[in-house]
Amino acid sequence: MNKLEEQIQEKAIELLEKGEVSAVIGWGQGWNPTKATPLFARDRKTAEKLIFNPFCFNNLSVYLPRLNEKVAILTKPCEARSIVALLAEGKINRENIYIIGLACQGIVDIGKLEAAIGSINEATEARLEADSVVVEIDGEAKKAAFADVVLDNCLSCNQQDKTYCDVMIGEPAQVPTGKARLIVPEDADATWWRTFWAKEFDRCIRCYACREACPACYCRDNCAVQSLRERWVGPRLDAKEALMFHALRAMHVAGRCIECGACERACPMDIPLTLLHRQVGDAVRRLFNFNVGEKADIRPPLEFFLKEELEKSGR
Amino acid sequence: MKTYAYYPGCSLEASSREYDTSVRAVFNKIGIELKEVPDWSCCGSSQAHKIDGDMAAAIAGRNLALASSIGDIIAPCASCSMSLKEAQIELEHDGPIRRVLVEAGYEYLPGSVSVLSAVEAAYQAVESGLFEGKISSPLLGLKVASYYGCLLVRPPKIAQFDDPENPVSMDRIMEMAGAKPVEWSHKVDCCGNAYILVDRNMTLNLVSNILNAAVKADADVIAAACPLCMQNLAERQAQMQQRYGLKRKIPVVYFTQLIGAAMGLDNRMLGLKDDLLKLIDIRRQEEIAAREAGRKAKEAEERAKEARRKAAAEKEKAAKEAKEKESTEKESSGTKEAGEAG
Amino acid sequence: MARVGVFICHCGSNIAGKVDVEAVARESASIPGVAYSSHNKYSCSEAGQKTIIDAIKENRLDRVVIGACSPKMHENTFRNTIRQAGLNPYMLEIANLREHVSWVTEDRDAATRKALDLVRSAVGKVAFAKPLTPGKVPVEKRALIIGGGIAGIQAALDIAGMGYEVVLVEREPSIGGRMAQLDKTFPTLDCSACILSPRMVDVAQNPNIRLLSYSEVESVGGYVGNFDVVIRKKARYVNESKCTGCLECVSKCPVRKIPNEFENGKAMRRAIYVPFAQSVPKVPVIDKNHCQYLLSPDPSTIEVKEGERKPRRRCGACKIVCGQDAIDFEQQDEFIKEKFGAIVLATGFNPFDHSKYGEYGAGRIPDVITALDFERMVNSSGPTEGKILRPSNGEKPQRVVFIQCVGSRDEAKGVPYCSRICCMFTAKQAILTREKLPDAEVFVFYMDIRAAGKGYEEFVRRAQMEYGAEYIRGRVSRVYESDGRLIVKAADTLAGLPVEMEADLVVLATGSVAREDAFELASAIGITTDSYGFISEVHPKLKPVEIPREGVFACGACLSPRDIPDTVATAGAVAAKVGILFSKDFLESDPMVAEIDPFKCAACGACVAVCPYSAITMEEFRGKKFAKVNEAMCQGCGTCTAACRPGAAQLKGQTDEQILRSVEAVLQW
Amino acid sequence: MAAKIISSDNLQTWIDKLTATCEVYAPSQGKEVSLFKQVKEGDKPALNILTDIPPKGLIFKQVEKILSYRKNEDGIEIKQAEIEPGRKVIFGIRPCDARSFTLTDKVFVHSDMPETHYAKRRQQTALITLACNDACRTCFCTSVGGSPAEKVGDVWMMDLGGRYLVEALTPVGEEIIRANDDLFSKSSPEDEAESLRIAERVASKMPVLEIASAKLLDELFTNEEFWIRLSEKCLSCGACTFLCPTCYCFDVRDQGNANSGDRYRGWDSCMFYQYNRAAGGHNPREQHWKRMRQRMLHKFSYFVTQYGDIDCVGCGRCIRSCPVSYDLRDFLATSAVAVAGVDMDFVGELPSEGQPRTCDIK
Amino acid sequence: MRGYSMKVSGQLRSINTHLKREIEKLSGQKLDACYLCGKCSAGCPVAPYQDIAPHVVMRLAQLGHKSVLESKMIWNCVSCGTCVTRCPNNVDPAKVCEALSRISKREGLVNSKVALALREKFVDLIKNRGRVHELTLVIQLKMASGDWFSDLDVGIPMFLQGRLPISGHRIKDLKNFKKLFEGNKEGNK
Repeated sequence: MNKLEEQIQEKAIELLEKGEVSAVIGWGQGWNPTKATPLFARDRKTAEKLIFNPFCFNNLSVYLPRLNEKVAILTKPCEARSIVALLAEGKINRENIYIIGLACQGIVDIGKLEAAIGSINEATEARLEADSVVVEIDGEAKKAAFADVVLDNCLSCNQQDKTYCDVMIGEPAQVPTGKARLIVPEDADATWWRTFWAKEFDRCIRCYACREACPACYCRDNCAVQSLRERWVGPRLDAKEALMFHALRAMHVAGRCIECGACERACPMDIPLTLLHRQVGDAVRRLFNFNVGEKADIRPPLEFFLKEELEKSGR
Repeated sequence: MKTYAYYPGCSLEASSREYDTSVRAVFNKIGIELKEVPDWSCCGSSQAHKIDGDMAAAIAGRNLALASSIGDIIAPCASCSMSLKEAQIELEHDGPIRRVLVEAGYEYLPGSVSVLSAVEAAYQAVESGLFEGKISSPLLGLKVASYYGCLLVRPPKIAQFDDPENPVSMDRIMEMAGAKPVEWSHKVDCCGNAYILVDRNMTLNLVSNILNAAVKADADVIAAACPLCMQNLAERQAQMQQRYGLKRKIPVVYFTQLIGAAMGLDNRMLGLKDDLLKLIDIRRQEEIAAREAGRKAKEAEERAKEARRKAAAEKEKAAKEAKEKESTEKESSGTKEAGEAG
Repeated sequence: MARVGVFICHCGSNIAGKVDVEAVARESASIPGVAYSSHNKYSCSEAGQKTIIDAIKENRLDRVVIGACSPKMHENTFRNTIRQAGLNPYMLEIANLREHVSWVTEDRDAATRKALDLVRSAVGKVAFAKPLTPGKVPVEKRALIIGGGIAGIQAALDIAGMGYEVVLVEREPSIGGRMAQLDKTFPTLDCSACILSPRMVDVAQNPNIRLLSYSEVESVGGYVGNFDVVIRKKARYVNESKCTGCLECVSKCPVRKIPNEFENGKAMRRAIYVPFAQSVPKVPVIDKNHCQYLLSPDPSTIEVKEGERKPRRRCGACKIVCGQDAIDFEQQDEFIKEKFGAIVLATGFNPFDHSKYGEYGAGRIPDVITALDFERMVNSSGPTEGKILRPSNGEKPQRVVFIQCVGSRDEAKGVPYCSRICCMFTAKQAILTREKLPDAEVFVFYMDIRAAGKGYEEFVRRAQMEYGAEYIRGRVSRVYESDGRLIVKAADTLAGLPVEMEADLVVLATGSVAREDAFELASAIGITTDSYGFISEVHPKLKPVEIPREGVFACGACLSPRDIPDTVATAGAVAAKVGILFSKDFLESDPMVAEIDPFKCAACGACVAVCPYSAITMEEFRGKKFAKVNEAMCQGCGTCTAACRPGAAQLKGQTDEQILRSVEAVLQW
Repeated sequence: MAAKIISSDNLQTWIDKLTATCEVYAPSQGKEVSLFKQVKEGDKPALNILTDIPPKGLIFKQVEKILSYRKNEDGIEIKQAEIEPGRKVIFGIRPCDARSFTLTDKVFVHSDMPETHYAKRRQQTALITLACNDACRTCFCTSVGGSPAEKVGDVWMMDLGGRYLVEALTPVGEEIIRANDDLFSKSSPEDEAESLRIAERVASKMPVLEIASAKLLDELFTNEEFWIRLSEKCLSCGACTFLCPTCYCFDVRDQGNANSGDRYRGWDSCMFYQYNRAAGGHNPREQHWKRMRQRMLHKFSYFVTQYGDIDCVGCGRCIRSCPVSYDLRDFLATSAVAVAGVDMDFVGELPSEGQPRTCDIK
Repeated sequence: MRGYSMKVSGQLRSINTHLKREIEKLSGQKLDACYLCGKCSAGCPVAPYQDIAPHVVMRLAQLGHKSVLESKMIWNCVSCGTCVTRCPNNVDPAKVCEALSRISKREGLVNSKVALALREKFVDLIKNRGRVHELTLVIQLKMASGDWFSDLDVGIPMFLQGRLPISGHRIKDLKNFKKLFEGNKEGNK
């Protein structure tokens, strides 16, 4: 157990025992050292199982809208913006949430890691050593430079010192530098993108894991895509229909998506969805000069209308 | 040092050389480098487009293409700047003219240059403070009628500069040079262009209207910014006096010549006539004297005012003291009454 | 399976002339779901309606598509028709074969094909229609009138005359509006004040009218019959109930050099003032931007060192002289919340700002004045006490030139419309000039004379023939000063002569423009404006005073430029409309409103944020939050349905499903 | 037929020969995911992996057209969709996956109302099973009635290192072997013994999970607290069901209009809200914990009651691919304790803790 | 000040839409946008010295009346832009005059030979040298007008001051420059 985890557990136990919250949402150890799993700590015993390491990839704010109790939530700096975005939309009540910000040194991208050292399903131990990730598989320690296997999002992290939280645990770490997982050619035009997405979405099995893992996709059960009446997405399983679903989702989360990449990490088919959302996000930033998750008192830009925007559009 | 492409135009090579030299001298002095557009050709002026609009745009566009490697263009001649501006608007979209240019081996990149008249460029320089500290001998007291003519500000959709009915940029420039711009009625009236050769009577009438208006406004000098205006206004004043009732001759110069004079530049580059240089001196002396007198009068008035103020204050003080005395007496009697009632 | 009946109307030759209606009726029969189809010469006629009713009964039809004219025209007619046949009136869809097809299509075959497509689309849509029932809402029988000009005054008096309560809100310290600024009125040359003042007094004395002057409407919520309005009563700093209107305070105010808005800035007023002599209410207002007392710092907020005296407020002369102790510097803006059943907009117009006319000096030449300046000048209570004088030197002008169409019929200046009143007021002003200055010459430059109105043409002719105003046809190109006089450059286009004329006074007949600042509440009230900013009516001919938000009406020049008779007429019309509304105790609400499926609602609140009528609120039921539409407030605009991501918000009668089916029906063939 | 031996080299030849006569599907490692892909002559299948995606979809298609309809003059014409003809072989299928088909067969084939598309395709397809030489971290087939060397399918094989022990289990299997008899040699008793040893070793690597009886689990139905806590972190997506070899729920949807269109059958997931939504909007499993309960009880209780088997083969894919790393074994362990009436502190504990960790299947 | 002589010959029988459309195409102006208020004529500096006023040019153009092609006004417009600046309907009468003069030349109805010479000589000069040589232009126009003696009081001093140099510049790249004159021959027929 590292020092950070000690502090986390201490804080969680304090909150629980004082009765300030009924649960602390954090991460626990999953079935494999490289797999953290969300953990709802409701007492001292479970709170002692809380962990935090570079494998805690889940965005926990996805649970907040469906809870009706006062909870504490552990959050990485970047994903705190999800909470802000939910607050902005009035989906959650600030009084019901105690936000524990965690200093984060970067989260491992399992895809990058497996590309570097092979399958890690059978890992027996995983740890960070200096600047590299060490995974022990079958008694053999496999190493990969941390910067090479860190999530793309972490490479451009600028949230370290402005985490939206009630309490911050740990010291801000240095932002790793490394290469993006997928480099879009500079001259990528519509045709390139069309071909690219046609190939990627061909894999989609429409399990909707992306949607369910997304904090902005809180419609969940009522998602327009699965509407029984108006069939926005047809029954066939092909890239076209999948694109319709993903494009519809991208439009629906436009201006609300923090581009955390939870959808991409949830995808059992490894479809690079963050790319899609980043593109839509860029458009939102450009058109509305709006950064999602920055302010809790402004509704998402596509949900209201300013007269100046009409004037700007020249109509 | 900021660099502009410089497009002199045909007249500045010949009949209006002093405009050319004064523009170069003035801009050089304020730290703007003018790079002559290599192998420039005529802009087409107001005649070419009457024959064929596309051809006119093409020959003007050639100059834009040649300038695009240097940067924004300064074209001192109003007619040139207008022709180039018009062509530039045409060239911003992909059309037949751009194709003709390409076929002849000239390429214009949309948005690569913008065209400025000398007035526009000088006005921008004034706005950004480039003239600060550069005016060594201000043209104090000199009453200047700024004459814009047609093409500096018209048609407004193409000129995109100043108010087409009451432009003020040249007046501001003249103020900066220490001169006194006069309000007058014919700032933007047409001088007849090159039509002196076509319809003399008409042009002379137009010119006389302008000159008479300037004289009526009691201007010392007319500042112009166009070689054609200059020729029309300056060269036929003797005829005007004879036939069109012009009361007196009035010097007409390029506005850059006046700025140059205010900056103390060598008159060999400015080409101002001795009469005008003398007039400038005379006006300056008069103005300095007038200002001195004004200052003294003001000081005297201030002193008188101060004295009045002091007297009034003393009077008020006395009155107040008297009142306070009265009220304290009243108060004390009031307390007494209250005490008794208690 | 639905049993749809399709009825194609010839509309005489309106539709049948371009569309093969028989073919459309024949082909329609094969559209899935269609159980019956026919065509008829005039479906809206009594006989035509009877055919429809009979066909419905005979063929057991349960929904109907009518291919005819615009639903704007006859949707209600046909709803009643099918109601008579025993169907729910909303099981109807109209395919607009006239405006959308026959009137706009040249080719007969193409028109027929398009007509059939529209019928298919309507069938596709109506197949998913559901019976709808209107709701009932009570009516609050009080009217709010915004704007106290002649329009607002007239509407207030008329509505109050019917026995209903009226609140009249005026942003200025006095009612009266533009009409109060005028000297005489055309074509009768009545004194404007003489006919207006009695009405203003009536307003003040009418027990059914509550006048809130110096007040503005802050927000409007609610819906027809039940508007919730917040009115800001701006601090007047004078207690209205104590003030007797003696105006002693005004005469003692030392701040004297404030341009008087009522005099168009051409005379001065004080910091405490009434706008004009006949002001109603005759209670002065302190202008907090100029009052020395209010501008000087509040001593209680100033910290001073020990031993130093606190500075005192400056002035306060008005408070000292007021015998009634009516001056109250502590007054604050007051917010009044009221409920109303109807709202009347009577916000008037603004004169065109002639600074856009550089060729006429753009306001820099003192002797070039506007028509409103002239009205005040020629008025005996105006700045020159009724004398026509040159502002530059106070001398009588020898020649007065009027220029018409300044800020009218000028697309380049953004006002392509005709302001309608300028021809007439120019003639009036020409007459007044000749009356007051018999020696002066009067010239009027015009483009066309538009004198349609009772006695109007005669009035203009009188100006020319009796009063000797010289009319010259041609737009003035330029006005400039020369040697202390004005030079007017124009052309007499009829004679073909250039005109260069000296003048002493030029009066610009400035047109009317919309008062856009009056509608900061626009979206809340539901106002839509035309491209010039004038309020759009629902229908220029048939609903000239209704605006798209139900229960809100407009009259006077806020709708478009108009003269006093028209303004008064529309005010009367509005009163009648309000009367009709108030004659019922309950209103039927349009059932084609939004509804939110609580099962589908994700409670994101996007609909609440976008609803322009604040008709949606968040509710909670058994721990689940969801959005709910107040059907009476909903105007059926559909904004929420567009914002709703899970598709929970649906417009009844226009559900996503219906729209998709109708689109699909067009696309499948 | 007695067991035979085939060398590794001949195995490849065998696959190549099979491709000549029928469609052969075998595991393949793609860049992003591993799955069963059709093998062309010369392709080397990735026999050492448990694919990310089960072979379920080869027989029970994720989406398939079942009929088309078209309105014409005579009325409505309905055309049943044809099943692609030709024999298929799924080569190198793991015993757990092979076993999943026998479970699904109970529903779709051996029932009063057979599912024709599935049944027909199943009949066309031969399974050549490859027993496991190793167990994954997520494997638990032994706890649900299977075994790493279970003899299931038409042909059974086991890698003995450089050579494979092969045994035909059905007449179809015999035919497959007979067709290429020359590639096989006779096996020795030692080979059989070796295979048993390997099976024993692999089985011992897996956790032994106690699974409560169907009846007891059913009684747990009313223990809402248990289900709520259990499903707290579940996102209610369909990844587990779509990657489960035994999940067979489907939905039928039309695409088209009143005049013509197609009817499709596609996988559905009981984890989806819409799965349970009834006409009129009522939803008996509106909360996701109820759906989780349905999934678990269906697999471990209802199916057992109805068909006698647990509807889970222990492949562990649901664990591997879960976006929140939910471990099905947690449910098995905790439910076992819960039915015993113990309090619920244990939820979230990992039953496999302390079990031997294993590596890639070699 | 003189009046416009308004000498318009002919009679109006119908509207020559062909000519009207050609004017619209060549000038790029919508003729019917003009409502003949006369503001262009009122402001035009040269109109008082011409035969018909600009608004009459506009009216005749609206009618497609051929007489307009014979007018002097269309030749003597100096393109000062006053009309378009003040036009309430954003119409540019100067462009209409320009279009009319081109048609006028084609139809052989030129009223002002000197104005024609001015523009043609001017363009010829550019075409041959790339730049304008003022002295050559003046001499050529003097030849066209036959008015040799006015302005000698202006010209001679200028010449003596060297402001009208005898030789002028020729641009270097004349070969490509000339292509600009040919390139568009088709477009402007």
